Amino acid sequence: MSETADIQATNDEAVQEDTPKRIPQPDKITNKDLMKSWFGWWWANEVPHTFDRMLAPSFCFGLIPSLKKLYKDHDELAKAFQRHLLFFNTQATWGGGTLTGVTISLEEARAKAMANGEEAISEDMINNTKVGLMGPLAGIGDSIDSGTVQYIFIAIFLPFAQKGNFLGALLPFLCFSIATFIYGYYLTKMGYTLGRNAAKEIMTGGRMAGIIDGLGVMGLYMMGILAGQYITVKSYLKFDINQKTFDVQKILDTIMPGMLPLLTVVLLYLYFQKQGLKITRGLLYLTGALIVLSIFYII
Amino acid sequence: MSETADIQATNDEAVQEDTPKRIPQPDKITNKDLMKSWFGWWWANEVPHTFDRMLAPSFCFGLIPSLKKLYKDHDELAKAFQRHLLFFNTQATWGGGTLTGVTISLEEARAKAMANGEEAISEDMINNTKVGLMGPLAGIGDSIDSGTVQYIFIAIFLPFAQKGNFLGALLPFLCFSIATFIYGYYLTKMGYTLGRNAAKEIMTGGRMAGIIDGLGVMGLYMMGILAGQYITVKSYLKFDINQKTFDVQKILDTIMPGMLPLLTVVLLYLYFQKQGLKITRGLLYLTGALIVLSIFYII
Amino acid sequence: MSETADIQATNDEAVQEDTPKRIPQPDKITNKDLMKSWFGWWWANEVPHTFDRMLAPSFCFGLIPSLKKLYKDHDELAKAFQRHLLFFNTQATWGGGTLTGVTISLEEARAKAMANGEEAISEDMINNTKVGLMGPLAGIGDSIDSGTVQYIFIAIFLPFAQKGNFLGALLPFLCFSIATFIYGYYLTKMGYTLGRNAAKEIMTGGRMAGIIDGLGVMGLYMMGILAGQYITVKSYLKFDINQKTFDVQKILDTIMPGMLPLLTVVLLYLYFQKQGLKITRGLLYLTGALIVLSIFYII
Amino acid sequence: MHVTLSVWQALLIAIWVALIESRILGFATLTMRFSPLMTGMMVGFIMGDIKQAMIVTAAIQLVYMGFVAPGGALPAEPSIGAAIAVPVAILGHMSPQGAIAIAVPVALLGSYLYQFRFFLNTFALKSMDRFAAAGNARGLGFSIMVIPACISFALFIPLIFIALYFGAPVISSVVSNIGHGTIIHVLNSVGGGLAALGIAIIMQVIGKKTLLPFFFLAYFMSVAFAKLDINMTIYAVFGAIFAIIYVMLTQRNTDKG
Amino acid sequence: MHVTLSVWQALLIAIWVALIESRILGFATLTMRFSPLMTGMMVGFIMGDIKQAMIVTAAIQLVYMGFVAPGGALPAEPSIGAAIAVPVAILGHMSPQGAIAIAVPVALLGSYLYQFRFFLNTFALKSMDRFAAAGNARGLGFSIMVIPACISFALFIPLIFIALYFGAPVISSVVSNIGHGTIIHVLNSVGGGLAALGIAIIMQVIGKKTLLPFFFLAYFMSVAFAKLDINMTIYAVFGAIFAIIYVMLTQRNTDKG
Amino acid sequence: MHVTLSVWQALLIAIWVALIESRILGFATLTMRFSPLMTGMMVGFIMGDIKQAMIVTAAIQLVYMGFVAPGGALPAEPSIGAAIAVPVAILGHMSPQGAIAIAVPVALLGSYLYQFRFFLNTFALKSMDRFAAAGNARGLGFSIMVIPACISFALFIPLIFIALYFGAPVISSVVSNIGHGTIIHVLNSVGGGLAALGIAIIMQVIGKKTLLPFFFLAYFMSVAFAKLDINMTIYAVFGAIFAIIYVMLTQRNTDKG
Ligand SMILES: OC[C@H]1O[C@H](O)[C@@H](O)[C@@H](O)[C@@H]1O
Ligand SMILES: OC[C@H]1O[C@H](O)[C@@H](O)[C@@H](O)[C@@H]1O
Ligand SMILES: OC[C@H]1O[C@H](O)[C@@H](O)[C@@H](O)[C@@H]1O
Repeated sequence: MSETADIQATNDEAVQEDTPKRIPQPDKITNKDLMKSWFGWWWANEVPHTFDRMLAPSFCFGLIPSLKKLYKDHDELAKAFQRHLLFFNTQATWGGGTLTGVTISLEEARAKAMANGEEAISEDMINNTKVGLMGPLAGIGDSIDSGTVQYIFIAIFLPFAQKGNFLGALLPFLCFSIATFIYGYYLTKMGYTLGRNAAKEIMTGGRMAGIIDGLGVMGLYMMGILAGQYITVKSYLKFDINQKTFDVQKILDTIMPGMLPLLTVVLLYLYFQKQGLKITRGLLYLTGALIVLSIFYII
Repeated sequence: MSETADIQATNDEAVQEDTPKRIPQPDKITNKDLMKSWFGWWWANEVPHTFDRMLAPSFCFGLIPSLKKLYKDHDELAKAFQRHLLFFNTQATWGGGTLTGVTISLEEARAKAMANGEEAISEDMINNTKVGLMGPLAGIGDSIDSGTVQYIFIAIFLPFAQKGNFLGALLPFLCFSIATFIYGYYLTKMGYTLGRNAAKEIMTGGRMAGIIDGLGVMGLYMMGILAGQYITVKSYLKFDINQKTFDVQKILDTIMPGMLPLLTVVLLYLYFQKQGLKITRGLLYLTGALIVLSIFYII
Repeated sequence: MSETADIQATNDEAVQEDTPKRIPQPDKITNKDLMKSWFGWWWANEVPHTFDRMLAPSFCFGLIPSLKKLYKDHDELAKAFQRHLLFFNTQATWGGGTLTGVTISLEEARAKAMANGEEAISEDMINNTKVGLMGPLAGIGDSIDSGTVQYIFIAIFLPFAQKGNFLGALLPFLCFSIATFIYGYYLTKMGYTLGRNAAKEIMTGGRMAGIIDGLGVMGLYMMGILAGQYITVKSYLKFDINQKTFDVQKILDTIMPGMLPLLTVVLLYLYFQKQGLKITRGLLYLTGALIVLSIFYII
Repeated sequence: MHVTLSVWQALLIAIWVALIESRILGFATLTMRFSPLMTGMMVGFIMGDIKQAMIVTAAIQLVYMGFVAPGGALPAEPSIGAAIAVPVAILGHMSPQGAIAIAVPVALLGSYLYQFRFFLNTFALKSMDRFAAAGNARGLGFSIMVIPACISFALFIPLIFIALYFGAPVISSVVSNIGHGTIIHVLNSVGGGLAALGIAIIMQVIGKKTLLPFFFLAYFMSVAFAKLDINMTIYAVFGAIFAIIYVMLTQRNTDKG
Repeated sequence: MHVTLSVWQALLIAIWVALIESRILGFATLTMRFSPLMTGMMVGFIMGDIKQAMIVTAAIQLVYMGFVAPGGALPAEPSIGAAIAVPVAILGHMSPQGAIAIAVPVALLGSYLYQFRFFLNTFALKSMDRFAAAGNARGLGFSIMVIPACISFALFIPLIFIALYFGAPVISSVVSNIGHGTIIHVLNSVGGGLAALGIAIIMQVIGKKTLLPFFFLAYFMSVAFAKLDINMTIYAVFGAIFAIIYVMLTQRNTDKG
Repeated sequence: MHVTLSVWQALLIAIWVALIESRILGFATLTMRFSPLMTGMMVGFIMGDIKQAMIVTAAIQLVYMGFVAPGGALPAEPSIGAAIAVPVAILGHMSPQGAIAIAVPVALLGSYLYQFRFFLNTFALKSMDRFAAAGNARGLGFSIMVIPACISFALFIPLIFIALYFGAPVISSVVSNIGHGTIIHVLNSVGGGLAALGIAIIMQVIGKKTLLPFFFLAYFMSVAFAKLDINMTIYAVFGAIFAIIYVMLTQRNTDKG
């Protein structure tokens, strides 16, 4: 998890000392608050997308109403806003829904403990939980929502569109939007419940590691499947020696099918591994390389 | 294993105290006794099949000759009969053969210890071993005997039948009956030997857990394969919107092939999980649901 | 690892006591020495192939220049020669390259320690490391070099040959020879570095076991793949009953595809397991059995 | 189509079916019950046309290739199907396809009959318990074997006899009327779904919830690789390998723990 | 080919695209952006020929079946493609195939536009940080939603408007000239490779190097089983099963340890 | 068919074969031995018809695509097959198919010759042991390289020379006589089964019985997925992944233990 720690360190401009001070008692978090936060995140979702913070602002946007109820102390509220503006990226429902719920419950535990003068969950713990889960849940959520649910609805209603009926466009849109909104909300509530139960455990270590590991396995597994199915890099290089045409892609397929897409993703991964998660640069180098190679029909 | 414990509790009308009393020395168990017990189980096998005890009476029937040699004490013999009339179900050779052997060796150890006034294997231990192994071995045995061996013989000789030759019926029958009888007997003997060696281990815990786990993995795995290949539930629902036909089964296949059969078995499993292993009711509800759904061509 | 120990015991005619004596300081091993040893092994490789020592003499041949630099003491040099003439078999680059490197570094550690009067890596430890790694690396190397790299080059240039151009023969030969020579050398250097770092660990146990296990998994896995793809034993037995032809191979395929090749390799494995690794006899029995069975068209 | 059997023929076939369905001939009855072959052969003997009987039965067999009854539920009783369909086909000079059209619905009905036997057998339990408590081995054996056997005979012989002696023409006309109608569809659907019962029972009996992932693994392997037609033995080998590796990986811990 | 749109038509379409590409309608915009359908429908409404618009859009949709944007990188913007191609096709009475030939390169260009939005959004970050540090919830919300939305509108509305009002004829001629030339090839290759970006980002974000074998396992399963066309849900189930078994096997240790 | 080679031609080819089969040119001889190509090329040079030689050899190569010799057993010696078949084919103006018919049985016989070399090499072991015990590096090197090389030369040169100079016509007539008879069948069967030897040896040498499940896993994966034609590299990747996960899962314990 060292790289995520890096990200944090990079973005975290004002390092806060964590001696919990006494603050006013927080208000109770109700289902309505959860709905407000879920809707906030759902709405802002990819509006303020940038390469350096990704979706953190949207996540923070969703939390605003809940944080205001939890931190009556102005300083603590500001600190809470700030910590949720750090780098964050995940998928909207499985990732964002769940983590909205989890984060609110952890913040609630923190606020309560501070109000009672007890030992509170530290900012770091909240961050680590969020950051540890966001990746795996993104992997899972992208495969399910964008990769499966969306196209199932499209596939079902496509014949309408092919006959010129506008329902072929409207129905998949409505089904997808409504279904994801609803289960996203349930995931938020589930996250909140999970978080409440886990708050104690998280403080002591415990099973959380197992859950993060498991989700990590599944997240990486789904990334592997997506990589295998959606990255398409192949060589168009052909050359003639002695009237015989050499098709480089065929040769590569003899050696190992799927080599170039894998190479692409592994090289990028290693680049980020070495240089830190500098996405913009990664994007530029990748685009540059792809352009150069494809101009010469190497790929 | 809580559900099997339930079964036991339900059936176990007379709870016996387990302070082992002194009884006469048992006779030695010979190969002939094993053959008698194996044959008894083989013969009675599914004759007294009921939903609440399943094959327990047949298992008990097979044990009768051996138990009579082990428990010269009339009370102990009666108790032994009673404990082997409790719920029991397994496949005939891999399950029943093996467990006949194992059970006899455990009963022998119990009888000997009681005769010598030593600490004896308790009724519970005998039961738990039997009950822990019967399921996995059923899964394995059904796949091998009924699902594979039987149809291999039938497939081999079917061309005879197709030409009108009665050997096409007689030979697969003879081959299957003789082969299973013979290896069933060897499994009985193997079970007896295993049980002798395991008796001590079983009393102390030990590796038995690993064996049961391993057989459980394999048993459940084979159940998964059988479920995938033999449960056939599909939807015949079709509806027209705007002159376009929607084929529900096709849509389900887009979402996840094999969904309905899995759903069926998982729902039943959960029903038994919640309500206890009430097979008759499960059967009735399932049949009822299937009839209603199929009358309306939903399935 | 008992069987490899057997091999050792069989070949090890002069059992040496291992109390390390004081010997002169060894010369430093340079890259040039590694190249010499790699080349020696590469060159001698299968020249002195026999059934009882396999490629041990070639391995020893490669080590000669390095050992001479390490053991200025005549007795120790002789002992080193002798211990590397024991049974040894592995693939040339992945196995032999790597192990040449590893062995030199272990011998160096031994020689140094003896010169300084410290506790030295024992002959046994050197042997166990070599023997523990040679099998898995052979499995991996054969699949990669002989089974993949070689045929990739051949496949690429075959069209030349088909047009009557001699480059179709020369190019695959050159590519294969040069590529393997180069990466074999790098594997030697890598083995040497690994060995240096591992020398201490090997003496104390440590992670080495994990590496050997992992390579063992992969080696056996590749053997399974090779067995499935290259052993071809099938039954040609057909008999007619009642004008109906029984094709034994088809029946076997109903029972379990791939049965005969597996049987062949498992029987041989068990033979070696019971009788020790008597390769010549295994070869003779196998050939004999295959001849007899095939004369009668049973296979 | 004029279709009749003599009293003796009908009775003999009915007894044969009762022998099988009562399971009184031991585990050997498994394959007699799962497969129509032996029943078809007996019908051929009884009716004096073995050749035709076998040809028809072989066609029926193909429908039931691969049926299993894990945990007790067989979705159809092929032997009952054959007991009715083969005589009708022989007497009516029907094609094997026609025989199948009769055998399938009859076999489905037969499977409910077989399940009904389980209920009736319950009556024998009381006396078993009584004899066991009394330590009476002879009585126990009697109540385990004789009572259920008698129940089955009382159930199957009259029904099959009536179906054959009076019913054969009726059956063939009924069957051709319901054709591919709703009743057949319902029977088929119920048959196809009932296989789930036995599987759920065995899963329950195995009882280790933590091992359920292996059930799902297998289920989806069999779905995903359906096109490859992978042999059941090979799946069993995979199951065994997974079991061994699983135990290897968990036992180490326990050993060390 | 005489192709023109009225000012209002062009403007309405441009606003629609800006609504989607700014994502200001929430997560519901995901499917509007990944799929050309909704945009095609709107164009149909605006141009008064829903039927033809839908038929053309359905053909374009087939090209983009199964696109995903893990970690942010969608290799093409189908909705932008449709926004240009559908009007051109309707006005020019083009075949669906012709419309695809226009939509594909436009969608590729559109994806660079979308990425460009990420850069521009960076300008909003400063004020977010300021409002957050001040604990000003209202200001924070404003800077998160309003500023980026305005940026997107300023970016997309003029560009799409110009492209439609002035560019439609140009576009269709340009597109038919570059035909299957190098530019298209380059755009396609970049699109196909860019999918790697998002995946590498998520792998990085998951961050557990020890779990990478599962990435490779999945990758090579999807390559090796490509011919079997295994459904994504089934792969997800496999992933879940492997995760559960993995945790089971490692947790035991921890529990015992 | 009049088929003769000059003494020099026969001798040169015989020497070439001895160079390869003695392995005296190092590991580079592996591909010379497993593939007929280099030998075919040399024969072409020697006989002055490179083009025809290459065409014939390419056809022979196809028969031996993918041969491996784990643990020492190669089921045929393609280079020996080519050394005999290519000259015969050139002189007799035979079709490539005819050449294959000669090459296959000869290569099978050749593989016994190669195994015979292993026996003969045993004679060199005594002197190796002696020199090693004496710490005599030069003598040791001599006995490892020179003696076995001489043995191989003495074995292969005369035999191949005779076969080519006197035998070519005989061989082609013998081969056409035994045709597809029993001898060929036996040779083929032995060749196909011998591959098991090397594999069993390596399994034995790896020696970890607890890891055998991975052998069976691989074996049945390759059988079950045969129809998918999965590339060997991909299998190797699977093997590596399983190895890593296995070690991960067992090492944790050890670390904790
Ligand atoms: O599944 C175990 C066992 O269950 C029931 O008793 C019957 O269906 C048997 O045929 C089967 O073998
Ligand atoms: O991958 C997680 C997440 O990454 C980015 O934020 C966007 O591409 C989202 O659509 C995606 O869900
Ligand atoms: O299998 C390891 C090794 O065994 C023998 O020595 C030969 O067959 C080699 O070609 C092979 O690489």
